[in-house]
Amino acid sequence: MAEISQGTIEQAIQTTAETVLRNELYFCDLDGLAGDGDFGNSLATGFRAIKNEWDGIDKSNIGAMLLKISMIVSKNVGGSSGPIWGTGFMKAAMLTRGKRAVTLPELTDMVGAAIEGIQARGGAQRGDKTLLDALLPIHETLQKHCEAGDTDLGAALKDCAEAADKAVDETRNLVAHRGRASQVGERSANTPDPGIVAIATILQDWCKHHGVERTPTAPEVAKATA
Amino acid sequence: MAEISQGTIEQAIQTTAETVLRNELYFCDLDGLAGDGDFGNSLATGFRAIKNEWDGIDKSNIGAMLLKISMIVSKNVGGSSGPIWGTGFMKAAMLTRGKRAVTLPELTDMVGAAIEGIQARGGAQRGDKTLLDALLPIHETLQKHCEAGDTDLGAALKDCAEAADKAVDETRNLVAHRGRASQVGERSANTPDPGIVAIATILQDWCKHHGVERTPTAPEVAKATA
Amino acid sequence: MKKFVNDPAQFVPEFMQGIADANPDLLSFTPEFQMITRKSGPSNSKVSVVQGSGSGHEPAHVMAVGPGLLTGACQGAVFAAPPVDACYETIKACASDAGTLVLVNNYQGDRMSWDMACEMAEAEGIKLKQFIINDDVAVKDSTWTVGRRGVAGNFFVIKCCGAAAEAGQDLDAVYAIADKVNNNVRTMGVALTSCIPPAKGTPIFDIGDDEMEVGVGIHGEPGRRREKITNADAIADELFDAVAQDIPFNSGDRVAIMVNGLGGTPITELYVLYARVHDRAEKAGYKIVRNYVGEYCTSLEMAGASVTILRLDDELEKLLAAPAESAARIF
Amino acid sequence: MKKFVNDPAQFVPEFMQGIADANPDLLSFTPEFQMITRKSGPSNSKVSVVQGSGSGHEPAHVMAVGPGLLTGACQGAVFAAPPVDACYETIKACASDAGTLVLVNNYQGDRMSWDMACEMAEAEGIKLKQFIINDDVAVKDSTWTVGRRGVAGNFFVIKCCGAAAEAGQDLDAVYAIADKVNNNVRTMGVALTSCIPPAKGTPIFDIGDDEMEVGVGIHGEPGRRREKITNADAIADELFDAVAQDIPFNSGDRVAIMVNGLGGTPITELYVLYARVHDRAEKAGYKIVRNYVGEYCTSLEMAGASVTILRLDDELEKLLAAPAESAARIF
Ligand SMILES: Nc1ncnc2c1ncn2[C@@H]1O[C@H](COP(=O)(O)OP(=O)(O)O)[C@@H](O)[C@H]1O
Ligand SMILES: Nc1ncnc2c1ncn2[C@@H]1O[C@H](COP(=O)(O)OP(=O)(O)O)[C@@H](O)[C@H]1O
Ligand SMILES: [Mg+2]
Ligand SMILES: [Mg+2]
Ligand SMILES: [Mg+2]
Ligand SMILES: [Mg+2]
Repeated sequence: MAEISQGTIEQAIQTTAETVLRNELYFCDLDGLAGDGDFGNSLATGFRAIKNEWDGIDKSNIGAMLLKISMIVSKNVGGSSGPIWGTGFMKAAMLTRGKRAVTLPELTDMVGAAIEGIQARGGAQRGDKTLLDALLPIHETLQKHCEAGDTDLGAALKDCAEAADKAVDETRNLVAHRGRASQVGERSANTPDPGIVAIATILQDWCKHHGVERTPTAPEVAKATA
Repeated sequence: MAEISQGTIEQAIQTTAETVLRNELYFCDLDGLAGDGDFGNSLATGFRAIKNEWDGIDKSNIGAMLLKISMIVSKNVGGSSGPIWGTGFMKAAMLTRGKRAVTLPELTDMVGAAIEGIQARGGAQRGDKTLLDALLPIHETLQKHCEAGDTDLGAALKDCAEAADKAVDETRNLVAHRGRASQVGERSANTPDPGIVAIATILQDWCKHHGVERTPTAPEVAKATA
Repeated sequence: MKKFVNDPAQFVPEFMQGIADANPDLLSFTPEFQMITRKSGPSNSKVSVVQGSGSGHEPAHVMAVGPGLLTGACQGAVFAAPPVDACYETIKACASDAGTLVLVNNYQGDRMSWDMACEMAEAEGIKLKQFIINDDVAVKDSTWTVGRRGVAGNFFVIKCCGAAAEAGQDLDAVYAIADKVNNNVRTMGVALTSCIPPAKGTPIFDIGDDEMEVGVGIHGEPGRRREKITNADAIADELFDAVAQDIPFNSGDRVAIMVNGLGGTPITELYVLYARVHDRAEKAGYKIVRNYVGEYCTSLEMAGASVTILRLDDELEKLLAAPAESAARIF
Repeated sequence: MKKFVNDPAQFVPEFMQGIADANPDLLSFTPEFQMITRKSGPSNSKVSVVQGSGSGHEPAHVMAVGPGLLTGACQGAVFAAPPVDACYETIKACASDAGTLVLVNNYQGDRMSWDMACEMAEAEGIKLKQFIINDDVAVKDSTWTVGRRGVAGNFFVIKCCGAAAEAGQDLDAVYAIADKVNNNVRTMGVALTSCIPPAKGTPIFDIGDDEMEVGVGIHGEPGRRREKITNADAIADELFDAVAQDIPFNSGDRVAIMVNGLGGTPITELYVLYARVHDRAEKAGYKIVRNYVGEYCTSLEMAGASVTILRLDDELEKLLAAPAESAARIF
């Protein structure tokens, strides 16, 4: 598979909506451990709106579609998740204006642009215990696949899911340095970051949808995909 | 002893101050059971002031002295106790203007006038579970002694203490109908009224001071005089 | 005890000192009688309006002293009527040739203290009238209290009488206004938690985590019944119905509505209740002319609220709208 | 949960509806964006001042909309920044030819939402400037937050900017005033209890019966330390010292002092604190020109308080004294 079609991306977004809505309460619980318990609601509010408005979304090309999704997020999602996810979709949209399909290197650039946008927006660095700690290794994994000339989306997805899953456990004992969880100081240590768990769960569900066999390693991801 | 001298009354007041100050916390505790827990403080505030101002109080006659005491109470005692005790002293003062001694019938009238004043002030009746339920039997006891032509103050005191002591137990299970304790409704049942306990304790201490032997029957009075 | 206090015995004089410190141009504080009066003093051409009661209900009563409101007020210990002398001195400090209206909330201790103080003052030739406020509909024809309690409706009596006095009306007229307000105002409250008087250090009543006391008094007195907490709309409905049916209020009535916090309930929750009461009042055909959402008569840090409705006529409407000044500053 | 709520998810729109119902002549409510704007709308000859943040801090922020204060504000869910679009729509609804000053309290979510909204609005040609408020001295040079938090000092920024805008000053001038206030205002708070966000239903932090959190944030963020509750004077001293030493304030300074309640503390306790702070300020040689005792920036029903000091010059003094109107009504 040399190209990733718009249809594949549309399916990925619909799968994501299912992941997020299924885990609305669980993601709230995770955010409640060290944050303010609204992450699941916030994200679900956004993806519920995406689902409801799905048929009316402009799907003339990937960029137009992602821009509209970014706008729905901006309209409906409060807290930090609104600007973060909204910015991510917006940056990916800007690289895909007019496109009906993307290559793996182009997808890699979309993730890279989203990361840059999120970093510019919220100032978080690697190790601050935010969803960037999942997105950065995902981006590196994609880059490796591109360098190796690997064009199999399934294989790339599997490695990305692996990387995100690992990030859950690797950051578990860190103290959050950004966002609401940072405001409880030391109390955020020993709790998984809900944003990282969400990214890892979404990727695991993408794998499943693509028929890629894989068993989650972090208990939270296992629970969220069960 | 045909007459009760001003000196005897002065001593009775000083004894009362000791009774009240010694029981400041205990009377608060009793008021706390169904009232607002301020009775001991309120009364002690008044008698502390009486004690402090004692030397300067006009003692040219019983009436002048009691009037001044009534004024000290009015100045210092809040809640219901201020008007009640202030009125009692004031009414007794009005019957003793210019007098240096009183007879037992005159003392009986002083108590009667105080009762009338308190009833007019607060509208309480017998059985409303207020200190009137101690004062009314005391007044009747005094009347009996007068009718019998009995002039022994000690014997009268003993019977009055007996009557007040009995009132504690006889009213214990009533629901208060006046004052703050009435505002907790049924909750005031099964708690002794602190005003009645105070009157009974004061009389028991007067007995002791007069060398009249007697053992209190109500446990609260026993505790307060121990 | 989760409170900002030093010596609990000094709680009342200390907070009154704070009020005085914060309002040096408006108020005078006489610690001896726990009395606060207008800096400008009484005016012999205007009726004075005074009040005083136990502490713990702030901004009632000493924070309601100021032009267009009370001329002076005194406070007793928390939930205890002021000593007779404090009442007497307050009457004296506010005495005016035009006379003084003494507004008393209907509680045993308050009535007795003010009765005595008024007798003393009248004996000295001070011209006054006493008026008893009793707007609480919670406990009807009670056999165990002195009658209906005076609660948040007190604010409207103060405001209207203060404005009438300021406008130069005579003592009989100001008294008549108190009577009109009291006859047309009704209140009922609900408590979700008890409060803790500083000197006591423990709650004045026990209440389950899922319970509320419907019809509670502002000293924690029991009301109509204890029951499971329901939702805000159901609670607002119960308070509204109890108040509305009491006089009763009728379609077409012009009204002022107050949702009063008891001390520990945040303003947002009061607005949730207000939204419902407003709705109910409109559906009932009342014309809402003014509204008051906030704290007017509290019970220390008790979580809870009360709903008050006042029926207005042109006169009361004008009196409510008249300017006034008090210790509370918003900006 | 001892609260007046219906569906917790509807708590914010419901209380905003209550605010709107209670102020029909003053405010307009746009439920879609949880936005409240002045009924009179923006004026093209005057700078607009807007704000918006999580709910639960009322009267901040939507209750600070009105002449002489904010032109408009939007609110997110309890303790959550508003969605980007709500911020954007608020800017649009308040846009003025004279420009708009966007006042943002320094929190991650708020900053990101307003940053995006401002970029979007500027891209459409709306003239604006953004200003970040950060008056909380509790956590110094923190490595784990975006910097100092914006808390009760926010009130003074709103009041001064609102008055300057009303007076017709231009955008740069109003921005300069925000900067001046923020540079001269400092706050620190203390919590005695946690609050319970309605949607969560449980306290946001645990705290012992005899403990307090010194330097707490208005979302319950930890402060300098957890310790045993001391008496009111000792607590007032600690807050006063932390604030006074920060800038530092100096003898001879003219100041405004605020003792702000966090939601569950009765006004009397705030006055006990104020009496001490007033005393300390006078002893330190400050000239207290204005004071504010009450609730200005809360944390739902949290028991606690904060002390704010603002250094004044002639300009700020005049701006604070300027008339204004808000949803809060006393009488
Ligand atoms: N500055 C940031 N950059 C990137 N991600 C962040 C940042 N701050 C928070 N996050 C992510 O957002 C998640 C929390 O989102 P949410 O609960 O909506 O925000 P809030 O903290 O405002 O309640 C965290 O788990 C974290 O992964
Ligand atoms: N109307 C009344 N007449 C006579 N005595 C009363 C009356 N009301 C209360 N008391 C007495 O006063 C006592 C309580 O006094 P205190 O605690 O000072 O009053 P409060 O109820 O105002 O707190 C009661 O125990 C009762 O004996
Ligand atoms: Mg969160
Ligand atoms: Mg008592
Ligand atoms: Mg009392
Ligand atoms: Mg949040």
